[in-house]
Amino acid sequence: MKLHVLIGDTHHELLVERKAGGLAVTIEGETHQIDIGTLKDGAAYSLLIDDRSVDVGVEEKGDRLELLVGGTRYSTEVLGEREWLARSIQAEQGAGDATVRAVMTGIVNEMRVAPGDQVQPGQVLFILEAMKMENEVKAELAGTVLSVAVEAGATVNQGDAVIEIEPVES
Amino acid sequence: MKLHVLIGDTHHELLVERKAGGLAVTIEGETHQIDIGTLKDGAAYSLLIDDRSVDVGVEEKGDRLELLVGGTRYSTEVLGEREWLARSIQAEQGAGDATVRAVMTGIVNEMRVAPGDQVQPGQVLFILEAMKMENEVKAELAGTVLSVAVEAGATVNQGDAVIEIEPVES
Amino acid sequence: MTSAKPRKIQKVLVANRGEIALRIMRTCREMGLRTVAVYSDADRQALHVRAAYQAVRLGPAPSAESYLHGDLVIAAAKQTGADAIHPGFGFLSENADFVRQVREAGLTFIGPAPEAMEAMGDKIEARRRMIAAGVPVVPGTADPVENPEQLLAEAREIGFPVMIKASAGGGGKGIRIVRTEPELADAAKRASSEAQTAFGNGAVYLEKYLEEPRHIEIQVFGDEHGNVVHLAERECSIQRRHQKVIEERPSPLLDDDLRERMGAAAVKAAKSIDYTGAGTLEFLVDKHRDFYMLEMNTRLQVEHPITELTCGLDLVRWQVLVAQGEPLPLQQAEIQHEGHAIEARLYAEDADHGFLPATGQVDRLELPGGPGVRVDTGLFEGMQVGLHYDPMLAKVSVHAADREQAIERMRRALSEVTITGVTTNLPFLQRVLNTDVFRSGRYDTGSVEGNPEAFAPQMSAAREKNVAMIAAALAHVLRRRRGFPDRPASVASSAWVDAFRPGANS
Amino acid sequence: MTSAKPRKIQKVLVANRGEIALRIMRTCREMGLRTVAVYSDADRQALHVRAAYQAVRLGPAPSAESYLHGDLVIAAAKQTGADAIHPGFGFLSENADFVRQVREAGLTFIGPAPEAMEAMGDKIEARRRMIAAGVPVVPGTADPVENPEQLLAEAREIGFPVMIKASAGGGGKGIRIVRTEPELADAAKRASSEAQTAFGNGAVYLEKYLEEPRHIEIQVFGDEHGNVVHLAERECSIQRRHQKVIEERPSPLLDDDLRERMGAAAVKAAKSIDYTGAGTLEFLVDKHRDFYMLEMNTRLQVEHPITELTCGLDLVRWQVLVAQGEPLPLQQAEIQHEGHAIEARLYAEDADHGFLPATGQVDRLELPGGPGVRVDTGLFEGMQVGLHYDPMLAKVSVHAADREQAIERMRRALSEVTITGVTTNLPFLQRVLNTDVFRSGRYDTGSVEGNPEAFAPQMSAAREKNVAMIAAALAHVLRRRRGFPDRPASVASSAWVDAFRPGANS
Repeated sequence: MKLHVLIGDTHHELLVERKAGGLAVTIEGETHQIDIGTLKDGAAYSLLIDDRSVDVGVEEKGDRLELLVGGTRYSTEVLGEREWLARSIQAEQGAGDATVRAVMTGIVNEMRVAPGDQVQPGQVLFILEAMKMENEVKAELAGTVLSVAVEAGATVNQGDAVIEIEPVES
Repeated sequence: MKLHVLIGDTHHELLVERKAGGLAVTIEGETHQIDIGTLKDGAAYSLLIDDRSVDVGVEEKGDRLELLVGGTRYSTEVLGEREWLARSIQAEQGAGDATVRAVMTGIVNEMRVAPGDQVQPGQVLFILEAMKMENEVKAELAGTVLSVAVEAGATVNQGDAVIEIEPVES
Repeated sequence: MTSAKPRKIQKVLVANRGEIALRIMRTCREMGLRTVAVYSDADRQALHVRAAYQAVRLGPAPSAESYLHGDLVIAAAKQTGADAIHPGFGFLSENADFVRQVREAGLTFIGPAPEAMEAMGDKIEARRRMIAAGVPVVPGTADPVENPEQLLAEAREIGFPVMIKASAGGGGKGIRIVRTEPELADAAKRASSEAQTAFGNGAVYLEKYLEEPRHIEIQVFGDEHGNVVHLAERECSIQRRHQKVIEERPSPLLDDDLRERMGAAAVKAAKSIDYTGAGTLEFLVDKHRDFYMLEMNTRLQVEHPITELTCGLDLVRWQVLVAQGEPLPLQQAEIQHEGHAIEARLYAEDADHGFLPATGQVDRLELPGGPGVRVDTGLFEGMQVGLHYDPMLAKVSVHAADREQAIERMRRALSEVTITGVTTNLPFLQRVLNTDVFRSGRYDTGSVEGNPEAFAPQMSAAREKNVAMIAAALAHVLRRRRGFPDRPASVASSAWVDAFRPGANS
Repeated sequence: MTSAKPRKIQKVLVANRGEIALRIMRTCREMGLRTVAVYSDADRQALHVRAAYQAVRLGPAPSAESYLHGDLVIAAAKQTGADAIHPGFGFLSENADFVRQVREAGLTFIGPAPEAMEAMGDKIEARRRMIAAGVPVVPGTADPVENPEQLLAEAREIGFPVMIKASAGGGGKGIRIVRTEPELADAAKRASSEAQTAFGNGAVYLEKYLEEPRHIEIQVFGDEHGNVVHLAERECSIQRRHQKVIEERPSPLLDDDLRERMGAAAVKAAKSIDYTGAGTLEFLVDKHRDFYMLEMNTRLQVEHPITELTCGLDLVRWQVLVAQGEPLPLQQAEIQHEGHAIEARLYAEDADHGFLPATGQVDRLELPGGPGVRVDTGLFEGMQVGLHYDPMLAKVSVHAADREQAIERMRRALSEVTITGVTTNLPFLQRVLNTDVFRSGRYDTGSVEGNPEAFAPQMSAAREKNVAMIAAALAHVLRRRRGFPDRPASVASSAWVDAFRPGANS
């Protein structure tokens, strides 16, 4: 089967086939023999790629798979052929409004903006606290605050949408 | 609820009750407050008995529970009131024929008896091999071999019945 | 100094959690002492509860309602018949009022006297005392700075860059570096607010920010008989957000002469306050190899294992002996160090995204072993890593014949760690050990933040990226497959082959 | 002795499995060498496969079709471009023919020359050589005993009790103690049959059975430049079924004089055969403190960690250096030992029922950590412990300032082990450490089997029995509860309380 793998935002294509009683993966014209050993389903696998031994840790985060490979953490997403096509079409139609998300799970200590406010890049929008560390969450673009999802004192999970900004056309 | 606990062959009675939002176990008139923490369901628990901290490892072996508590391994069986009654009645009706079981998982290297043989206590019945160690399995009582379940070369699992002996009345 | 009668300790309540509570109980147990754990509702399954002889619940997960609640801790000691309390580090460990309450309750506090703690606990007070004792300190304000005008005036006098620091506390909280005048006011407000939250005291002061400084500390030990010795240095300059990440001993910077002079200064500082028990003098050493005392931590230090590895001593055992009124087991000349030790701190944080703390449940856990590796951790499979406590999950320490072998041993040890379910800084630790700046030994406290590209993930290795792609593709298919109960996951490789039969899940 | 040119090794194939394969790879990796694992179908998920740079399947689970198959091992080395083979212990490690094949294939064998291996591999041949070199040996037959008549005649001459031992092999296999004439013939038959199965050679010989003997061995190291040093002794007298269970260093029996004399004898023995690499001379020391050489193991020894802990050296690193043709890194006078080390071997066996081997899947696993503890193991959660290989699962080693502290540290470390799913000798190990006979240091190789009651489970402690009863009752109810999908297991204590509501599951 053909699979599309996004590492971060970079797109790669893979072909996965059964071959000689095992699995073969082809990347950019090069084919590798693969053997998989399960250490804990959904969490840890031992791979032999050709004869090279690699441990892979897996964390399922929504649609994405976070992979730990040889000291590097990769945020990946895997799509089938049809899913990839649908995604490509969506991308062409342009991005929606800018969403500011909670970068970690924590408590919103202080909310510095309200709907209607004009914000500039680098401006502190709210303060997020976890494990006694305060972190300033800043605007990445200029625009108008459309909505604010939580009040100061609320607990948010990593990835939650907190503020919607309508960008100013530059 | 009332439970009957066999440790080895020794019988004990316990009363388990909900009390003050927790569990209470009464043994021989003494009541203990219990708090259970699960480390891995069916395999490992952390108990606080009154305020004493004890780790318990659990292995389920057929009807028996093997428990690892503070450096000692206990083979236990737990019965409800009705099961205990049924067991008591059975015991009074006397034991059946003597069954010689495989003391470990292994290969029967050599079978030294056949149905009809007379055996004496201490006589070697068969040789069981595992991990390159040979172990002699001996008769515990005098009698006549009724049946032999496996041939030399066969693999047996721990607890499998291998030989049935009809005891000689002493 | 008093010459108290020996008080034999029988049962120790450890007023802490996680790896340090376990660490302390390990020694107590080896000394034949019974141990009492205290725990919050978040920690019922924790290793420190399981390792203890007895365990007492303190309260809900937030520290203020459990581990910081001194009254509950003392009540737990009374209830279980403990005759001593070991505070570990953090929480109540540097709270002089708590020490007084412990003593009033007739219990032994395993740590320094409250007077010594107070003398060093307030950093401004500590500066005054150290200047008086002739120990060099970093130029800065002698008192808390109270208003913006004073702040600006003092900062101008010291000269930018300056540091704003919380008078109470430690652990990198309430610290801000300010390089230009316009940033000053807002930075002071944030530092003060953070200090208020963390320590209940918003007072801040100013200090000269040294360029290319190394953070090197000296371990000291005092007893009630007036003896004070030092156990040499620990190099702690590899930091992120002012938090130590990797420590080593000996420091690549120090020679015997500088070590001797810093050790003597540390002993002088400790003697000036009649210090008893384990303490650490933190110094900054600048590029001219001049050293300035920063502060004294009046407790056991997170990174104490590297000292234990090179000198072969058990510092917690020494703490207990001193608390019993016994003299230090060794004289200065009898303390010898062998080889090189490194500690790496595994944090629940995303090093690739601003070192933000991470939470989650530990799904798969494997820890390193073999020669020269020591692991101190409260981690176990199934553990919930939450928001309430410090994000440090484990300390991996190694000991080897020399620095190069120690670095290779640490790389090997870290390669054996598997942890999924919680994002950790493991990849970051591995990268640090591979950088030229670390391997050369020529680094300072600004190296990590000053060379972001050197410490950033290297995505370029084509082979490793291929591995990630292959793993992603396989994990994706296996994950989909789990949705079908008639196709159970299996450890056999052949089962996976079936998952990729033509048309399956495509 | 030859004075070969240094051969720099780049990639090492480790022809073994389990903890020792992992142990060797750890050092290789720290030395910057790439590693190749070989594995049978039973070991695809094993830690040694995962730790290696490359891995090659040998064949099915039985050793004869995988780890003992020298041709496959050499082919795997060729295929992966390995230039050296480390055999570990067991399997091919003392097979001189294999060593010759390795050398003929142009590869370096990390171990002694085949001639030295042959000189010591056959115990009868080894006896002859040692007598010639002036090293004391145990009285016994010089040749294999071929028929029952000769057996009886020789046994009468030596005097009962006698031991029947296999000419090949080791590890307690093919050994029988015979105290009276009538037992002799059957015991010889069984020993011969066991030797045939284990080593492919049924030859046996007779030896005087010493009373109250201690099994004490000396670690030696030789290089290609004629240097031989010893790394002092290991005390291995705590045995069951002639298998070592707990080892310690220094031996409680030895003083400096006896250690020096035994060390000198060991060096003399090794020099007499131009020995290179790591080797161990096993001695029996009787109650008169006279020592007799038993045999030489021409390989790394299971219990080498306790030597590493007290002398601070990495013996595998030394093996690699010697195999490269380099001289030994240290002279005899430079080798110093510090403190006391103990190793405990965790076996998959039921110590309460005749030490029978056990099998199963590891369900929950927790290993000890903290100061002074070293763990060498191939264990992981989910691992299948099968019938095919040695039942040793893990080695827990400790290092402390003195013997008493080391014993307490080992007790502490073992208390931290959790393993369910496979029966182990953990309770037995814990009992040994508590016995007077072990704690006194006055034990011999017969102590365990001679004092069954001292080493048997103590069921009498009422409190512990109560705990077992309570745990059994709870585990029973929780297990039944698992049958009901609408009542899922939960980690919360409150959920268990519900399980015991009136009428539930009763």
